[in-house]
Amino acid sequence: MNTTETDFGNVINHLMYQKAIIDDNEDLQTKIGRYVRIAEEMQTDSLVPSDDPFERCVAQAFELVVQQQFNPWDINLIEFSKMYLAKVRKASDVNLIVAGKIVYMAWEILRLQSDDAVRRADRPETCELMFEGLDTEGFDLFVDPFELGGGEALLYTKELPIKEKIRRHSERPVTLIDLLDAFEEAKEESDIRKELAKFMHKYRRPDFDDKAHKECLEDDIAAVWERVQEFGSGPIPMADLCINGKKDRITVFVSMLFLAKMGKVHIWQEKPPYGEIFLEVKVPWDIVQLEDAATIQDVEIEKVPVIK
Amino acid sequence: MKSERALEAALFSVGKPVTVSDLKLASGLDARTIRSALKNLMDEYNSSDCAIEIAKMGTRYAMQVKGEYSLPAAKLADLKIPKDVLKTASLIAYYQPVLQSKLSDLLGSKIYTHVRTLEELGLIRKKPKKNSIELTTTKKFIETFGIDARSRSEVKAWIGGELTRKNGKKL
Amino acid sequence: MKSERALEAALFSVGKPVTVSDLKLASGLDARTIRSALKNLMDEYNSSDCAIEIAKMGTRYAMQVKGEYSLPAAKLADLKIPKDVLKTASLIAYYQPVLQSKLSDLLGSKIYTHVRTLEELGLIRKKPKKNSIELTTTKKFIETFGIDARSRSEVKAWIGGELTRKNGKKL
Repeated sequence: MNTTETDFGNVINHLMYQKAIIDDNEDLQTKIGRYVRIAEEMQTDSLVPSDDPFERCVAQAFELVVQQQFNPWDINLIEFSKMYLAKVRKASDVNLIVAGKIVYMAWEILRLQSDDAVRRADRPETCELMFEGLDTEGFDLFVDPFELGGGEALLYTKELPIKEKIRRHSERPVTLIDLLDAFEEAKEESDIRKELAKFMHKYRRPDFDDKAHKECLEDDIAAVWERVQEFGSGPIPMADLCINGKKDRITVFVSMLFLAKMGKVHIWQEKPPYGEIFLEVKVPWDIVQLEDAATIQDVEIEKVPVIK
Repeated sequence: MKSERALEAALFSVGKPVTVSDLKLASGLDARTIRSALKNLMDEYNSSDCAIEIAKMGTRYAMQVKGEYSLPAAKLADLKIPKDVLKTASLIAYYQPVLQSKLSDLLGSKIYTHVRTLEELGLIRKKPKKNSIELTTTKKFIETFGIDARSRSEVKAWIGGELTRKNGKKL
Repeated sequence: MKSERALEAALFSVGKPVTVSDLKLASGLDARTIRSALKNLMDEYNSSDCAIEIAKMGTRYAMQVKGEYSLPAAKLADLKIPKDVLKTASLIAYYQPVLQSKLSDLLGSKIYTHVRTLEELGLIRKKPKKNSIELTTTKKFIETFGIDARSRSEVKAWIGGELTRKNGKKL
């Protein structure tokens, strides 16, 4: 067993142990069961190609959130950054690509956390909606008893224990030295941004003009076009074109978009955003040629009549 | 120049609460001299009948108007926190960490606006918890209200102490 | 409360020179009492060895640091223009005329808020150009920073020169 497998093994063993000690809670059992399955699947497919056990563990924990929609607040980013910084300080050699990916994932989690916080902060509107038209004065039927203790006095007192202290509001005028100092800081900051932009450009993800990718895409389009032809004329639900799994659904969907752009098919959706997606061959049936699929016409996407 | 006077000038000019290190930078004096001079200054100001005091809040010091003279000063000063928001702030300080939903049970839905104001002023911090948001006070809370505390639990204890003192009994 | 103390608190908190009418509004005292109390306060402060004085300038009164103590204090006060905004201002001065979009490449999207602030302060001017906005400094910029220049190009050259002088090398 290699290092990676051992790491994932540790995570899985830990989850199995947790599962074993909470045997009286069905919900938790199911939840942990799901964690185990995901961890097993991830064993073969991690976003961060690192040999370092620590980095792989961190990446795996992050993936649970970023890819599997686990609660982002289950990750303590402060602890992570402390551990990671400590590791980087000790390390003689840091793989910047791996570090960059991990930082990116941490950023993604931070964003999910803030989205979550914003979502939860919406509560007052929900409350107000619930009680709309009702006189809520003294209406405490749904309120949990709250141990007020000594703080109850705060509710009724006119003289609060805290007062905004009055201090002088002081600001000093800016000088030329401040301006020059600021320029030097700004220059440093913009130099760092430039370096970062270069780095991002160098290690950016392969774009869609990539040759290998294009060939692969052309094969996909051709395969999907073949499936379309088997259906003959008339509207075809996208679901019927898919053979198996999520990956195939994506392949079919992307190919359909290209076929629409080529002007070969119409695509439309019955009830956006979740309704069934349909496709219908647009060109006369007798002149449909497979080789056309590889030639993408130079038509603006807005002008292609994709919605029937 | 006596070191007390240099620090007096610094505290007056800066307005906001500052640490011994800040004062070191401004005055060029060493930390030991600063600490001892600050003690003398605090004794001098706080025992006199003048309207200004030097307060210590955790590790920071500030020159400010004595509580009993805040009324004439308040009209000219740029105060930011309305009275009812202050009530919400004191409840957060006393019960922290406290769920926003609990606070709403106590004071009604107006607290959501108060919480937003307090957060914008940097006085409290929000953290998602269960299906609500947990609220705690910040370092700026300590400074704004001139509380001699270094941590959230010290703030909590301080408010408790003030309540006991005011009500003349243990709460 | 003695009227001197109320005025002391008011003068301290307002932080700028104020008239007797301002003080009347703040304290609720009549003008005669205020004038007499101010005289007492000035005597008290100005004759003591403390670092603060109460000065009369025309019809206005202000509490301020005595001349001999003003040096160490200034360093700690907040800048009238926040540091971040100042950074943007310095880049505009150095690269002017500069496109807003180019500036955003250099420092990120935060510059849009800074540009708005600087325009409100009258320190820079905006002019539509291509698909962006061209930014240049104003006469007020020259005055604010006491730059020895009469035109934008002189400002640019002057900043370049100062930076070279400051760092002993060409940037």
